[in-house]
Amino acid sequence: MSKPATFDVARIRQDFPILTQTVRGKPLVFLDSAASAQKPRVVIDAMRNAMETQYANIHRGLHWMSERTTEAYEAVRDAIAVLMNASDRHEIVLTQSVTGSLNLMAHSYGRGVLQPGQAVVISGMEHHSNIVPWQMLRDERGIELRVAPITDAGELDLAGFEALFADGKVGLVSITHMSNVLGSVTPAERIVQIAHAHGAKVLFDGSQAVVHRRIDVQALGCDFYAWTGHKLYGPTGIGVLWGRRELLERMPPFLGGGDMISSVSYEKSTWAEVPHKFEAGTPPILEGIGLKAAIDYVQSIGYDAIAEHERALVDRALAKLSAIEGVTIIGRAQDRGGVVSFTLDKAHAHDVATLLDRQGIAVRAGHHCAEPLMRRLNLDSTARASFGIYTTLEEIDVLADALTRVREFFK
Amino acid sequence: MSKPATFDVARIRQDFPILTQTVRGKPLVFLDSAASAQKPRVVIDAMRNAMETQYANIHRGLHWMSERTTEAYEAVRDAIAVLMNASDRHEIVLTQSVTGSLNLMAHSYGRGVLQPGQAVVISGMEHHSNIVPWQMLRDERGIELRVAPITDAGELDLAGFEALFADGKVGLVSITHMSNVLGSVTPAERIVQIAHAHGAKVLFDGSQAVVHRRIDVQALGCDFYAWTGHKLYGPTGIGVLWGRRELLERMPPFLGGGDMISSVSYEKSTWAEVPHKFEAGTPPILEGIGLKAAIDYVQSIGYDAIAEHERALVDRALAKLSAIEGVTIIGRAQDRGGVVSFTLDKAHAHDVATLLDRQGIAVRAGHHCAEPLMRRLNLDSTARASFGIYTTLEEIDVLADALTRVREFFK
Amino acid sequence: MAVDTPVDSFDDLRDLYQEVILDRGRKPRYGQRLEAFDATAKGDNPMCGDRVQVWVKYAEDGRIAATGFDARGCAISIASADLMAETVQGRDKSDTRALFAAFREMARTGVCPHCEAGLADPMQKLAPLSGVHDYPSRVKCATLPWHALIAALDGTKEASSE
Amino acid sequence: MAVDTPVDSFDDLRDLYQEVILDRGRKPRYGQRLEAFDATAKGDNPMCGDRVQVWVKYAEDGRIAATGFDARGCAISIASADLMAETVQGRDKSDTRALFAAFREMARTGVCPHCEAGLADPMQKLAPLSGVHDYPSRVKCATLPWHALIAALDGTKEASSE
Ligand SMILES: Cc1ncc(COP(=O)(O)O)c(C=O)c1O
Ligand SMILES: Cc1ncc(COP(=O)(O)O)c(C=O)c1O
Repeated sequence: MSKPATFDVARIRQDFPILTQTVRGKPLVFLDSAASAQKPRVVIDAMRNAMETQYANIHRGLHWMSERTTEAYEAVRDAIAVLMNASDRHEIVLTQSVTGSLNLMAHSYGRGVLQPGQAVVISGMEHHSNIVPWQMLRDERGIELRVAPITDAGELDLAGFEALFADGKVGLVSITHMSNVLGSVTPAERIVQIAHAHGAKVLFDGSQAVVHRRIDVQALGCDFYAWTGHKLYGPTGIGVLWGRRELLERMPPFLGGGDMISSVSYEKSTWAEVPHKFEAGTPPILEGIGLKAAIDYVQSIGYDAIAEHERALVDRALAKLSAIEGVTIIGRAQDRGGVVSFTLDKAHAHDVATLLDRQGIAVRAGHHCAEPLMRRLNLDSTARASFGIYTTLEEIDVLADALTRVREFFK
Repeated sequence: MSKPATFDVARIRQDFPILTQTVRGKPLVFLDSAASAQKPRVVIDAMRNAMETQYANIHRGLHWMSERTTEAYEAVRDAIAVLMNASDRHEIVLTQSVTGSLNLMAHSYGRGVLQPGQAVVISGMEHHSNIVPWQMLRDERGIELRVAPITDAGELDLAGFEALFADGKVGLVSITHMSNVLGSVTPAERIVQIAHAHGAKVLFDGSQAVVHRRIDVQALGCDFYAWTGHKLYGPTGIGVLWGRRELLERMPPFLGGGDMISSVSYEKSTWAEVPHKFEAGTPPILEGIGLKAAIDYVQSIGYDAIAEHERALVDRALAKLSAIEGVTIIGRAQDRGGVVSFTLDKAHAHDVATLLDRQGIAVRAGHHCAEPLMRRLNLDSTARASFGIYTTLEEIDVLADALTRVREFFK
Repeated sequence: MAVDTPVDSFDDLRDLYQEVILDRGRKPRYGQRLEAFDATAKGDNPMCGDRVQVWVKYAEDGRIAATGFDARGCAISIASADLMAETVQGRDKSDTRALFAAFREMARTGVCPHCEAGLADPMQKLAPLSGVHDYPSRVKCATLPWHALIAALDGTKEASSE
Repeated sequence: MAVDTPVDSFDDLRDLYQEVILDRGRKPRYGQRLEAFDATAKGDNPMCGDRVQVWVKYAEDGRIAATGFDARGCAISIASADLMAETVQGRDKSDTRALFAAFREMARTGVCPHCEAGLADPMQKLAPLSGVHDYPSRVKCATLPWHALIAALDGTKEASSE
């Protein structure tokens, strides 16, 4: 598979200082990017630079440091709007993480807009962060939780999904755009069509998807889209929620505090305009500055190049791993991103992860915060290799060789 | 006032790279630390170092990078427990900010433990972050909100405070330990005695207090204590809630997601042990590592030295500013920390702030997220100078001179 | 303690606070309610607590005959309200809107390259406020009275700073 | 692809997974429910999904006569359960607790300087598990069966990894 001239993984690797580290005496082979990605130098430098030359609390400061820091922080909202093709920067709400974004939705939209008796639809391959908030809503407010079935290949069962809307009760679909376990990308446009045809709004958990492909919320036609900064090469402590302005305006605030008010008296407080209504307290200032740098970095490489590189990695991984005796690939979706789960017949996933670690290779093992999906697949755990823009084809080969050794070791 | 041999402000200033900056051609005089403090090099380096040499998502990873990052992150919990003299590291809950901590309390304790008909007591000098969450609780759950009066000097009116407990309805006191506007330190031990005598629990908003003096939660005898990382020389994006273990265990979780569960099925999920029950999603990993470095730095200087230095700064500021014609100091509490609010007769606080900024001096002007307090004081706004460990007596003099010029300018 | 220079010891402070701003901020000429008026609106900047009310009286041809205001706020907002009241006198609604657009651009950027030639005169009067562009959070102080005025012209009751 | 060395091509993997662990992990000797038992308890590590149940039969003098277990988990946890069943045989409750304390220290630190001399023998048997100290998240895999055993001795029904 040929790569676009602009994509040079060796050059990209030079942008990530951590990749020169060794682990247990071996060169680090970091195949755990779906849990959290490594940070390029531009992100590290942007945060350092802010702390060294231009820092103060923002929004209400009248002095130079505060004005400049406000500008630097607010620039991330513009960068995110462009990244997702949102039409209005006021539609970008900044949170602590995607878990924060999803909880905001479950509280503000779930308790403030949905009515008892209505239903929320999730899928059979959600991360706990897109299950538990809705369960809590269900148990507290009598809003039904419905789970769309998935196929054995790990794809959304569209007929089963559509059937959930028959009684007209569904008010909201909150569904992953890409599974963090199986790599499956869900058919977002079809999901939106079906949900809208039945009068339901759609929220995507795009935590994985936004790392692997260009997200265009206007083309998708969805109503809300959430993701988390640290998986897109940005810092921890910052998450994103995009929502249509008229919907955000209808939603009550969630967290109360500084910055989200228009005026406060003991009798009654009034709220700031969106998005500030949802942003209580000192925001993640340094994190916003870091995420801005990460987005600029991703944009400078371009999603076309990223997607093509990842396709090559996934193809190689599927081919190489399938060829190893005793390895079973978990998840065989047609449309998929850079995440490959597998099991080994003779060894538990935890033993596999530890023995790979012994060879410098970082993979994740366990239920990947998706216990219900594990149960659906009749598994306790899988091992998972996941890729970033800095992952090389050679690293896939190193994984395959190491896995072959592990299998021999356990034979 | 003599300084302890260990406290050398010139040396301390070398630890803060930003302090060599100029603003509008003048050396930066940063007197806005109460809004957010500047960061010492050790904090900057700890975060940079993590991103460059040792980073991965934590808690569930079995590989080397994850294990080491988990250790580095969890170390902040121990450092906080020591800092506050908590007896158990499991009593330290990490949040996104103190606003996050207070909202957690309003949701989890307010909606999960308090009962409709009970009352929450705040004071007349709270930050919006300690007003709005309780207002939202009141309006949603029928829990009364009572406001303890303050005196004209800006101290808690203890008799008025105690009177609020007469009917036995108060379940929780949520009160500032130090006002971010007036600098007043509240009589924490007395507050706890009175509240406990009436069967109420006590939560302190220690966002300002923890910057200026040693907090010993066991000596205070309180039940909960909250603060925010970025004011204690740490990064944005991290907050702290300490609570007695048996109380935390009684509280339902607030945010749902990864890491806060024990097991998840669609029917029912069970929660992790405290503190993880309250920590949903990928935590502020880099921020925890940065805050750990900030705490170590503060501890290396020591609260005795910090408090003594600040007393000198406050004394000088009160003396110098009071001597300027037209300046009124707002807040005359006996027990106070490094925050001084003032007004100028001939100029609006915003004009004062801008004209000080023009001379390189950063102060804050406005309502300081404390509108009800402003109303109590019959003011629209004040200008506020606030001090950090790097503030010098000379900077106070620069402020006084500049303010004299501003007053002449407006005469 | 004041620096002793022959010309103006406050030169460094005057790039934003020119004499006219200090003067108008202290003693505005139009800072009162109109006895008789055709339209009024309030403006509110919740971020900083500035508040203003503007009253407008039209001439028979629909042009602005008189403007008065009552403001609580900083020198910039009061001076801006006062200069506004002066410069909009005799203008019709669309003229006034064009002038606001030009003023807003100047407040934000310090210059107004797209200003219509016909606005040269009033813009000259408003120019002392151009220094706010260097203090982004103060731009709203300068534009708030204009928002209230436009709201009054539009028949809206309240305006908020953008 | 495997490295070709004369001695053991898996030397690098064997610092944690010694032969005895692989062997016990694959074919545990005590990996079954006891037909007749006096106490039983379950252990659960929610973080990684490991689960174990332990059954205990006492001799007339109160010492442990037999231990059996049923485990779902990794090689480390199964091997640890199996070695535990072997080493606690013939010990009374307080002996068993002391052995667990010593084992836990070894699992966490790799050594056990405070081990009682009397425990030298069983600790020798458990020593192959000392390598887990270098893999902090795997320590719980090794200690989980012990937690379940202690819970059974205490008459508690369930134990959770610390
Ligand atoms: C007393 C007090 N409480 C709460 C806060 C809110 O802190 P944060 O914005 O970090 O949540 C502040 C600072 O802004 C404060 O000074
Ligand atoms: C699909 C998906 N949703 C949600 C999350 C939760 O993200 P965070 O922990 O940053 O809130 C993750 C990652 O852990 C994920 O992969």
